[in-house]
Amino acid sequence: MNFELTEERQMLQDGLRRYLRENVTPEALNEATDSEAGHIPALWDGLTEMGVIGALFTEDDGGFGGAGFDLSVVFEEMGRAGAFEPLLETGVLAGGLIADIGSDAQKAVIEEIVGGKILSFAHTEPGARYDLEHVTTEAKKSDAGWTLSGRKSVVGHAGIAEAFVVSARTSGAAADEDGISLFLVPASADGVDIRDYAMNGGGRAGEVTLTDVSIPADAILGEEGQAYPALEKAAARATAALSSEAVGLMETIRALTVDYLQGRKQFGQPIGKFQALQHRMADVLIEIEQARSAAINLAGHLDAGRVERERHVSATKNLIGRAGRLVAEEAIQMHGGIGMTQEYALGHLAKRLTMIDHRFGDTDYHLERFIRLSAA
Amino acid sequence: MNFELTEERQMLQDGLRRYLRENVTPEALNEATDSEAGHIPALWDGLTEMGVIGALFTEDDGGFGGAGFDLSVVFEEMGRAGAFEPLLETGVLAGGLIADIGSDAQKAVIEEIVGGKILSFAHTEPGARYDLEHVTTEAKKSDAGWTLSGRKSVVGHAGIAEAFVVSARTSGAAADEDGISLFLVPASADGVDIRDYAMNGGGRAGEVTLTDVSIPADAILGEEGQAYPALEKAAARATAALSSEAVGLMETIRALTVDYLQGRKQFGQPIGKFQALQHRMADVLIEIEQARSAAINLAGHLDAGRVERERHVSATKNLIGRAGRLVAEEAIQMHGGIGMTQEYALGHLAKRLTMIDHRFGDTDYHLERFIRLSAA
Amino acid sequence: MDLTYTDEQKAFRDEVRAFLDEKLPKRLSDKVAGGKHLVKEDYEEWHAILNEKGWLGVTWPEEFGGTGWDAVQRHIFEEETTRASAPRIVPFGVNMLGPVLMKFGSKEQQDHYLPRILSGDDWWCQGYSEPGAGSDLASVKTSAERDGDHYIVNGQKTWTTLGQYANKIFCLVRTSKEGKPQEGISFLLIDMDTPGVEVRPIVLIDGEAEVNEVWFENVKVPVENLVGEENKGWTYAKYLLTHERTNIAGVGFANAALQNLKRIAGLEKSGGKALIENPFFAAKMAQVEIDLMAMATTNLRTIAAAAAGNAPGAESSMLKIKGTVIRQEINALTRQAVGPFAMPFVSEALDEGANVEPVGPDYALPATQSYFNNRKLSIYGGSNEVQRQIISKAILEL
Amino acid sequence: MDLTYTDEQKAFRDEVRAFLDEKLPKRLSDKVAGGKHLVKEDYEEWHAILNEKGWLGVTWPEEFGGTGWDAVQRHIFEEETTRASAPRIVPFGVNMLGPVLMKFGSKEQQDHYLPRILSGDDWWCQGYSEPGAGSDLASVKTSAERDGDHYIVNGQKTWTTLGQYANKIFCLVRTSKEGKPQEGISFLLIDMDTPGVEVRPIVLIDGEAEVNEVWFENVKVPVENLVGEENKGWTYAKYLLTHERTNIAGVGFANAALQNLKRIAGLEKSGGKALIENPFFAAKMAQVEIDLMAMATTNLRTIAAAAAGNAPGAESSMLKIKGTVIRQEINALTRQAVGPFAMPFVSEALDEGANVEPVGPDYALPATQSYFNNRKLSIYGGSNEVQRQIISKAILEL
Repeated sequence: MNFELTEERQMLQDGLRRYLRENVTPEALNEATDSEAGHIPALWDGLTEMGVIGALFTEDDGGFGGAGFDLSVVFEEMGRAGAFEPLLETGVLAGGLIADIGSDAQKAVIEEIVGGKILSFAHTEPGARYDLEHVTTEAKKSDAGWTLSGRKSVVGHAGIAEAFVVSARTSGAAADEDGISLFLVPASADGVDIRDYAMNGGGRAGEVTLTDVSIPADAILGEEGQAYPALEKAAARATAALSSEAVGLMETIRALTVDYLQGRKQFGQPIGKFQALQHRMADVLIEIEQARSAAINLAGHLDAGRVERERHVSATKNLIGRAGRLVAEEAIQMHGGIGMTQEYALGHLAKRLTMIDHRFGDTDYHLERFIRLSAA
Repeated sequence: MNFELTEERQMLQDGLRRYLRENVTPEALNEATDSEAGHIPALWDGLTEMGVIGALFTEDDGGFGGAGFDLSVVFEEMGRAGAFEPLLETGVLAGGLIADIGSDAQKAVIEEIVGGKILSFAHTEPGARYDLEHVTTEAKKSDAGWTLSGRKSVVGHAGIAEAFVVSARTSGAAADEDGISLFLVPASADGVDIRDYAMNGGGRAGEVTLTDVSIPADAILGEEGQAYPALEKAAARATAALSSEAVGLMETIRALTVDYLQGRKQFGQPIGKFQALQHRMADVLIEIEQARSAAINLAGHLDAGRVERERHVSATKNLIGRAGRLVAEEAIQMHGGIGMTQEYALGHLAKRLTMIDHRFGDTDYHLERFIRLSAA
Repeated sequence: MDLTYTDEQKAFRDEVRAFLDEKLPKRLSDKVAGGKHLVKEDYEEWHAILNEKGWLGVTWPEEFGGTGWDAVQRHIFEEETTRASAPRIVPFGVNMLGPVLMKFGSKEQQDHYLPRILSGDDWWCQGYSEPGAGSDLASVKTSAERDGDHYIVNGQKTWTTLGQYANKIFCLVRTSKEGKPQEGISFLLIDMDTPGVEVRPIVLIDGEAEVNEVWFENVKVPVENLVGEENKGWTYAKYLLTHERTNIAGVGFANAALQNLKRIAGLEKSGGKALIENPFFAAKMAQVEIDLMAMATTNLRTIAAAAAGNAPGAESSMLKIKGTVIRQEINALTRQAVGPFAMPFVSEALDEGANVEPVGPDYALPATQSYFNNRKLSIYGGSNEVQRQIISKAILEL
Repeated sequence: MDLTYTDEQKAFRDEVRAFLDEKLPKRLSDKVAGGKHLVKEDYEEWHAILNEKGWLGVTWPEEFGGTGWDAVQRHIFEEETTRASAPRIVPFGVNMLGPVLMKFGSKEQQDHYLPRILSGDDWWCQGYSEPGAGSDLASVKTSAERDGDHYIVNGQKTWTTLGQYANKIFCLVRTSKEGKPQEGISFLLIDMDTPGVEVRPIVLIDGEAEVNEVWFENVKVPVENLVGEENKGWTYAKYLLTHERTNIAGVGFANAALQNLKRIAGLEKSGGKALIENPFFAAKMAQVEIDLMAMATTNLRTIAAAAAGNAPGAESSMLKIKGTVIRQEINALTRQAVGPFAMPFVSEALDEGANVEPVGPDYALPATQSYFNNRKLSIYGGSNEVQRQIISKAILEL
């Protein structure tokens, strides 16, 4: 039993924290969301240079990390800074899936990813909500290879991705686990249309419409129709990453709120002297510790058997959702009006934290799933 | 729209409050639970003399009240005093059912009830939990009339009841609404066995075993197999009574807690000066107001159509359950150790309030039922 | 005890309904129901319609051109207009300044300003809060120094809702630094066209800019714009705050939001079933509906007491807290209901005629926006913490 | 980062398990698992078994006859004994007084008392709280006046758990009224057989009498029973309170209670289905289980830090609060689970050999009893309010 970071991870954490502290400001984040890029390109380059993307892949795949606790370290720091680079889409989802089930030839792209190439993951569909197996996008075999048609929603950083990992159905009905396949699709392919927009909580995403998109036969990842287990695993890793990002967000929100309670005076004294706020703050702090423990539990079980892993996915995401709501709402409430302004750093962080509950299944979704998995 | 009591009810309330304040003490309640009677006989006589039992019946049935708001007034005061006389069993359940579906001949007993005769309602069975339609006690036709066999659980004041209204199945399966009949059974009938015990929250109850109990043909109340609607209505009225009792209990708990916060000193000042407690007390007060409104809503809808009435039954019981738990737990917490002692008045009141959630369906049972009824 | 309206009240309700059927423009109710952005002209249109009927001065006595309605009638009006998705009445002139002028203003001020509030000639905004003051309203720093027959005003106000539309602002200003903070405050009416007044928008976390900062730099205000006596402004301010508390529970808004939530939960599907059939989600919806049913009765009890002439005490604060908790919970559930489409932020889609298609269902963006925007409910108008303080003071008497 | 035990720790765990398999009497584990009343002889029997193995002084260094275990070993021992439904170790002698004597007691006191704690010759109880003091422990009123080579003790202690079984009591007494309240307190060991000591039971809301009042009337205590220096008792008292905080999270108890809850929810039927399949009930159970999974890790994090030599700060208080909230929630759900049979109160059914049949299922009465009894968890050992104060002081530094 050991809760210390390894030396390598400690160095990564220290370096990343310093780098992000020096290079990310609330203004830069606001501007980035409104920019065409939807992120801070210089920051992405910096992260690439630091090897942060490489930390998300195993040595075998061309990185130097890839374990659950590597994701934790990286995403907690991203959360702490409130940053929204295409790290999850590129490094965990698209890249992670290629690393997991791609052929050796396909895995060649990981070197480019580690070097800064941006990919995204086009999976969720308009009526899917959080059901991972809900895929109606069609992939038909053609002479040239495959023809894809369908629509994908809220695809992170869609506007700047050079390629997408796209899920499509090669057999079965909309909600079947069987019959889902994954394809590597260049963003420049004919028939790929992207409607790009800003996101609550920062960054950009897009609706991706695929109209008879023709791709070669070797663009399929893994075996035809058998992608579901890999999808579930990628979602588990993404949930671990988001949970750690949430913990990072909570830490910064905590620090801002503590500062505010100490510095802000009302009725002649710092508002942190008001016992009602003190006790509520204590409860907030307890839930942040719970969130941290939940994130650790998940990171530590990513390589466990399927049921144990997924039970931790759902337990953690449920707790993160509840803690996240409490932390965001209480921080805004304790700040009062200033906490509601876009100018002040809290707003962005609180929104980003809140939006994490809308990614890969919300509090209730995972509570129900936890019950199902526990009964299994 | 009018939230004032009528002059008659105001007088009843004033008189009853004064009478109970003068005649009920925590010591007397503790002793009563341990006594054979399981209540305070002198108090019962006093209530009878004041006409409190008559207030639970309509003029047509030989009383002078009987409306929802009559129940409210009476049971709120009983709750305020923490008293546990057999008023619900006699006046609302057994008596109420006789008044509702009894023949004129059977209704003659109401005069005796108003005069102090004690009855009880033997309905719930060991595996029934809160399902009103779960009846397995059998009633078979015999030459002499009916033969009853079965077991009834947690029958309030069973040990002192002179007679029971007993539910039994004359046809159908355990969970059918159809096929349930009600019978008037003297406690002295052969084959009626009672195991009497004390109750959490005060008073006594018993397990009633019926072994081939023979009763005459005219002991059936209403039509054979058609008792369910009357059962549901009686449960609705009992829920209204219990909800008002809960409000009364909350009021006294509130008063005790306010007194304690004002009088008890710690760290050199009244603990009511601690803002954390002040704010929690404010939340408790808000929920007590909510509970009062919920009780009013139900009392005002007892004569509405079935779905509207039952929707209010479940809404009110759910809210009372939640508020009751908060009020009881917060009051004990704010009192600290003293709140956990049997000697101090709070303990009994908090337990009694807590136990109301175990009568006629708990918080969750009614939440589920509210959803079902709302969809109807 | 009687939970139903009297025949007279029912008739009044029918009258309000008939009026709304006939006069409330569908264009406006569609915008309100759809969570679209309302602009100045929308509010002005609705004010004019109400004023024509004589129903704009809802809380005003008849002598000043108001309705003269009692508390129950006002409640019915509020219930019906919310149910019909009418725009709200902009409260700053009608419900805040109006009552203060009627009680403390000079005859000249009443004659001049009150009709202009009803006619829409003036759009008032509020200059109460200052940066760093929060709920501590008495810590007014904006100064008004007497200079002949003018005051020279310097300072800054904040959280001025819809200040960008206003031509007038009523302000708390400091005219004396003697005594307690409450003692040197005056209540001043200021023309926003006066040189030295500047309005700057504050963008909130929902991306909207409906509140503003208002800056005063050597602004000359004629002394006849003082309401009541110099240094007595705190009395008038408190009176205004009491009046602001009408409809503090927001039962109508909560009901409308709950209906919207149920509609969305019926449309959204999870695991092949409508969200409304998911027991966890249904449980949360039912719980808040049950709370709302009880609060509506608490609200009616307070209204009935008010109609009978009893001044509400801690009850207002209880209603404020429970009302905001319920509305915020409904907002949170609605945000939850829309799933992944809570994330896209295409604010232009809420502008009338912008011709921008929403991403996902059209109810998604307003759901997220309302959730974030309504975090304000528990902060403004006396934060819920201040309300808890009022309640415990009233009950504990410590 | 590694969430699993080392091979060495696993081997230790297996050793504990083997010991429990062999030595824990089934009679005792059945009583604990069934929520039955444990009496003095039960605790003594279990203490003797542990002592024979050398495992009674769990927190003690080897030089005093203790185990010398580190924090992780202590945690494993606690986890395994709770899982096996062993009786708890009565903490007053072993975990409270023992460490104080080791640190502050004289050589004579150590030599005399420590072996007697392990052997069971002495049963200690605690004389900390006084009526009306609550969490304000420093407001000690019980006086000890020096009279030759004795102190004369007068006053009253309360909430003395299992005082009815004890032959010794350690007390905070006031030996001086000078200075701050903390400054005049001394730590005194008192023989309960001394004339003038009287124990009176306090019946709690669950009907049980496991706590007591202890009265002192001119009780003569030899001066050699003073621990450490006169008027320095507050230092020792605080040291004791820190040690009392071992296993503050109660993860083992919570796990056992959760297993019991799941078993009951599998047996209870509602609407023809097991309660465990009811989505509302399942949701509440799952939520508390998820909270417990996280808290168990928070607990391990704190233990690992302690094993690495870091003194826990606000973490203890956080664990105390979350631990009690979780256990109380499990207790509340268990009470809810048993339905109408939560009401009958047949306390005798919990006595061994009383031959009284329970009303309803045998798990019903213990469910209600535990719910009411465990309301104490958030009150004693420093109320949760006091813990919140400690946390906010540590973090806000105000």
